[in-house]
Amino acid sequence: MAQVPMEHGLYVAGLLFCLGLVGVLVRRDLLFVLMSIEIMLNAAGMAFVVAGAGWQQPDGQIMFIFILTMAAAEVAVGLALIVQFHHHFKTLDADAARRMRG
Amino acid sequence: MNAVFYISSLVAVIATALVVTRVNVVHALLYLIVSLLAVALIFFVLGAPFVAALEVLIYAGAIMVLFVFVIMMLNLGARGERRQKALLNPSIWIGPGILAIVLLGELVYVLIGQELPPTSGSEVSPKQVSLALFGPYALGVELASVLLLAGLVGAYHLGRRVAPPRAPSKEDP
Amino acid sequence: MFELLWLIPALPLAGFLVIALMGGALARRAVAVIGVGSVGAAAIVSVGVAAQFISAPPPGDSLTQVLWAWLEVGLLRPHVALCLDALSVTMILVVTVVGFLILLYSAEFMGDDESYAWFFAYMDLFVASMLILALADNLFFLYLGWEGVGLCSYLLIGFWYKERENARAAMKAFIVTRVGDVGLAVALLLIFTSLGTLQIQEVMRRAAQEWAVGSNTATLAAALLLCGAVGKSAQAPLQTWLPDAMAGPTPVSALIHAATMVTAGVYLIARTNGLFSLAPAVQSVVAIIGVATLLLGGLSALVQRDIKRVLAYSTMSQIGYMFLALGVGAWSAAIFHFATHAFFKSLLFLGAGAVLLATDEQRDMFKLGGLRAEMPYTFWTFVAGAASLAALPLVTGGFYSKDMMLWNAWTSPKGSPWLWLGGALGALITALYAFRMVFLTFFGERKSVVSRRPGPIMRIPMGILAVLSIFAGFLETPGWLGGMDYLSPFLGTALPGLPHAKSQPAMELFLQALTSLLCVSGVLVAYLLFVAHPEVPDRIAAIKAGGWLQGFWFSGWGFDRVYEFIVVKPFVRIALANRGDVVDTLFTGLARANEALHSSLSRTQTGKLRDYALGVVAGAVLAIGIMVLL
Amino acid sequence: MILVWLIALPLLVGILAWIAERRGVGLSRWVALAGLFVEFAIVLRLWADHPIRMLTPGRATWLVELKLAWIPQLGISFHLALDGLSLLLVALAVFLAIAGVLCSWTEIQERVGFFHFILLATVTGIIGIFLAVDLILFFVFWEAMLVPMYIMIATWGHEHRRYAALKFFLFTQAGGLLMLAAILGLYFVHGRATGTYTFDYGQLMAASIPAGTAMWLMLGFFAAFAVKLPAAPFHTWLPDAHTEAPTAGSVILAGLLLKTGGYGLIRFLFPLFPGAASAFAPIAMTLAVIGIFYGAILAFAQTDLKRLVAYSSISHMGFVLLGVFVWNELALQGAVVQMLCHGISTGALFIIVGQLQERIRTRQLPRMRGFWETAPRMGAMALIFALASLGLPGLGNFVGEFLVLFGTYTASPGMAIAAAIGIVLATVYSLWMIYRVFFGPRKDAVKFDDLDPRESILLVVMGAVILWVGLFPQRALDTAGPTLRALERHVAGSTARMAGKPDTTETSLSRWMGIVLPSGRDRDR
Repeated sequence: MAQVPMEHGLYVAGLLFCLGLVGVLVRRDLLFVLMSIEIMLNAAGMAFVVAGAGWQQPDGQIMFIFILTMAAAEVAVGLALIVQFHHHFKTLDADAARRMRG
Repeated sequence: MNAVFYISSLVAVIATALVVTRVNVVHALLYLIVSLLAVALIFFVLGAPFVAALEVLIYAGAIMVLFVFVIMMLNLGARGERRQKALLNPSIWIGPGILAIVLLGELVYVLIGQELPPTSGSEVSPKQVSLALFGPYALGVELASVLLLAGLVGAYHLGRRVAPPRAPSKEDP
Repeated sequence: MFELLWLIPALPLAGFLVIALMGGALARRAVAVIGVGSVGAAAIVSVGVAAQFISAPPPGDSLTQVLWAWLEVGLLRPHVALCLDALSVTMILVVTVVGFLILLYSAEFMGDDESYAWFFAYMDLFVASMLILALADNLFFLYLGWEGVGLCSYLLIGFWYKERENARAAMKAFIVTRVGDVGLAVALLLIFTSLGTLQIQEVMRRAAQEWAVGSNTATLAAALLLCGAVGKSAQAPLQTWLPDAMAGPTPVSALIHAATMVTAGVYLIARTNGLFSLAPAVQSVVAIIGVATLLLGGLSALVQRDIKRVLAYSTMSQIGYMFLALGVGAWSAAIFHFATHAFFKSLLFLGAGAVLLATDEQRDMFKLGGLRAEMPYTFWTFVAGAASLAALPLVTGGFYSKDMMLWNAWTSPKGSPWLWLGGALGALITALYAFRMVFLTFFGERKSVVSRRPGPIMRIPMGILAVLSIFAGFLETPGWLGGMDYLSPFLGTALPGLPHAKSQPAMELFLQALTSLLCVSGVLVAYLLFVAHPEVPDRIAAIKAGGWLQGFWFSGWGFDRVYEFIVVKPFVRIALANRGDVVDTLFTGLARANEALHSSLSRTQTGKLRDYALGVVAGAVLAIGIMVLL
Repeated sequence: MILVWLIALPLLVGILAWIAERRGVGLSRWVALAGLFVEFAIVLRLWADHPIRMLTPGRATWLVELKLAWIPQLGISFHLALDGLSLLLVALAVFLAIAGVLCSWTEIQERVGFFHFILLATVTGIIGIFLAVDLILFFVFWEAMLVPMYIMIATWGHEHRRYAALKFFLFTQAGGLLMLAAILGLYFVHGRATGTYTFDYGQLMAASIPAGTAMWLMLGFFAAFAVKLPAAPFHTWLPDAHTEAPTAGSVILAGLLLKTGGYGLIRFLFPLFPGAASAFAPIAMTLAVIGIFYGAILAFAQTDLKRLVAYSSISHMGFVLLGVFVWNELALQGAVVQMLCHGISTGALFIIVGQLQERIRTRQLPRMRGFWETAPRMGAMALIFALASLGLPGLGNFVGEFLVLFGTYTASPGMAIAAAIGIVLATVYSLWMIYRVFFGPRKDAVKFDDLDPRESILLVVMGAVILWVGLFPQRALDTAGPTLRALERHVAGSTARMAGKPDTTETSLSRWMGIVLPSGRDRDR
């Protein structure tokens, strides 16, 4: 089994989180946004797991499981919304739904 | 084994970066699966085989399949590609990029000052996890089940086709 | 008889109310009867009251009749009360008698006017106000009459309101006199605050006790009263409204702007003589203003073409004489001249009115001429008035009053030969312009058609006034000429006399001869210039300096232009520049700034998901940053 | 209970008039008119009783008083009281309300019933202000009056009514909120010091407040009253509101709303904060004189007749502000008389402008000329009220202005002289108005009827009242006198008490300006 500094694992998790964040902020396509959110959730879970591995505790993995559960529910609802959105607007561009003109 | 960790990390980061920048949604999805598998490998290397398995089964398996279904259902292909490309205009990356870098910087700054133990490499077994899960965390499990139920109901409700499909009226563009 | 005192102002007031409220329903004849009759009744009561006052003077030679308490707040308790003393008796006699004669004249003169009823209403109101002014027992009530006559003057100058110029002249008259009135108002404030009363005799008494001669307060009070008097009596520098006031109907000019209202300033100063005696500096200013105005007015009168403007400038100049007399402390002389002036000046105006009526409002004297044969009655009465104005020696009232003033200017302790010289010079000018007016109007060739001649109702007042102009002078004659003095001792009960200078009959006679000579030579020069050699004036005007002087005098010494330039224009410019109210921009600016803020904030509400997410992330980064770094 | 009836009757009549509209608009007008006459009769009855009640020994200055518990936990009570001062103003309110109903007889044709309801609701609020002596109750009426006024301007106004109504509302609301803050501040300061938490005027009057706090609280009250009055820099809502409001609205605004400001100054500001108000007096007096001049100059420059009259109000109310801050008997009496007469004379001028507008459909001066020939009765009435506004003796405004001047002169001759000069400017704009509208050759195209009997009677009665106050002001002076004297004594007493030494009310500022302030010293000699 690998013996790496805990920081390194956390760095990777942070990097992934930030990539996901950039994706959320940059993409207009709702599918990409949803995927990016998945990346961020996954990165958060990863941080828990890394920490759990570091402290030799099961709680990190348990937290990951909860996050996983939540991600599953969220994806289900989110995808259903995307389907409806596409149905309504004939596009997945999030900006198509804006009504405010700033 | 340390090399496996670092290589997997690199793969995960590159694949994720590619997910965010792809134009074609199917390509992006495939890179996402790669990324998730790489993360699963990291979990395994860090001594968490149970969640590694879950990552593969649920994330890379079930959730990604949902995405694929939706892509198929909506028949998204090359049609949106050109427009998507136009959207990936470099200037819109600046703000989010800066914010992400700042956030990362803050994370690094926090971690640098910490005295953290290295990962031991010994396994936290599925048994330990299960004992904790159904012991002190039982209430969380129940709540998660409720959440899943809510997700189920919600997804079912939202996924129903509204019949007849409303023509977009003039008020809502 | 004294208990009927209140009737004197009340009768014309009643006349005003009846005509104003029922004017539309009354026949012209009824209006005339009420309008003239009410003043006539007031005149009869006045004569009765005066007769009793002379025959059986009330104790202390004055009498107060309180009608009601006007207001009582703290120490301020002015009553609506009438006070009768020798001065006010003289005043009400002149006002009611002259007023009655002029109103009688107007009954015919205004005969064709469509607003006949309004005219009599205003005139009655004027007479009532003037009588209140004359009889008021306290300064507060006097101020009511003071403003009341100003109002009537305004209404009557603007009587023919359809001409913009008339309405403008009315406005100008009211505003300019109001400028002076501020002085009077502040004088009231000052007097009340420092003496605690406004009752005139009480004011005199307390002032004499509390204020030292020449003290600042006394000087200030007198100066402020002078301000009011200057405005009302059209003295320099507030004289500019009077020539324009000739826009009103001629009887109005005769009554208000010659006989009575404009002399209110003289009356006010005489009334408050106690205060002026305490302020010798101000009193000499009065004399100087008098001399300045009499010369200014006289010279301006010399070059006018409009017959009524000549008379207006002449009025100004004659009141200048009265101011001169007041300034040297010759109170009785001033009142004497006030009376004779009221007679001959209103007579001149009535004569001018008859001329204007005959020639269809031809006011330019150079377009009149030769009316002597056409209108002999008017001519003779006019000449009587002009002679009195010019103070032709021995036979005119004007001579005696003017002589008395000039003699006092010479002998009074406050007088000086310079003041006398100004007055004497004025006498020459007066004779010159008076007869210039006579010669231009009634001599020479006839240039206009005479359409109508005055009827009996106009003639009677003119005749009576002509007689009064000539004979009023015999109330008071110099020592060597009978030495009649009816007026001075009478007025002496109300006005302090001059300290008796030692009699200098020779000097007096010499000066009288000198002024008489000046007057007569003035008449002769006028004859030479305007009858014998009418081309000479034109030749003088053709010289550059002569022409300039003519223009300068014609415009009344350019006062109008100066005021236009330093007061009216800047005021109008400031007012117009600020029409939109700059203060408002402060508040609308506040509103604008709010709107700008609001719109810039609302611009952030783009409706784009990414932007909101960006906002959330930025906030989170900031929050974490703060927690991490601090 | 008579006081409750005084307040409730207009409101009830308003509701009745609203209902009566179903039976015809004429009935609605008559109901409102009849109700107001009943109210006026009650007020006159009270006034007739006034001297008798006044003479009863051992009474406070209140003639009638009513105190009911409202929210006793917070020290709020339903406390109404009537004295001579409020009696005069209530009488003015009812009188002008009658004028308001009469002048809208033909002008208002839309939603007539609702109009009368709104009009009477405003009057209800105003009467409430004059009667309330609990600060919270006062504030409630203060705000309650705004809403119907806002609706009136916004519904029946002229071209820019929305803008004007909003501006009016924002200004008065801002002032009102500052006042509420000050009321609460006073409540707590007084409560902490004495242990009794109360909003009752009588008890708060006795409060002794630290000077710094008192100044801030006083400024809160001043903000509300200065906006209402309006004092010079806070006046800009007024021309818009007056110009855009329907005639009755302008009459109520000019005649009554402005008076609530003056009333508040006399009743609340000075008695509650004697020291602070005296210290502030030099500034307030300066503002007053600036207002007198500023309003007059702007009035002269206007081309909209109604705006001209509106700006003249600012000038006239400057005298009220001046009179109140001089705070001696002469000036206070003058301020009260000025409020009464300004209410009537300016109200009448607004009515005349309204009648003109009804006839020729414009308020622009350049489009008017020579109307005297067309409508001499209207011209004569306009002239009378213009003369009243320029302060002609014999008319009521003169009494008010001169009493203020007499009072001011004892305190500060400079201010009095400046204000007296302001009267010349009043002459300028008043005569200018008459000149532009009524004099000159007639415009041939414009022909209209002279005043009809309803309009004539209304204006003649208003003119007669002005004349009556001008010649026999003693009745009014006696009515307000006891109250004003009592207030003056109270202020003088507490200033002396708080100061300890007689002259601390003279701040450095007042010394610098050379103004001698009213303090405990007795002016009488």
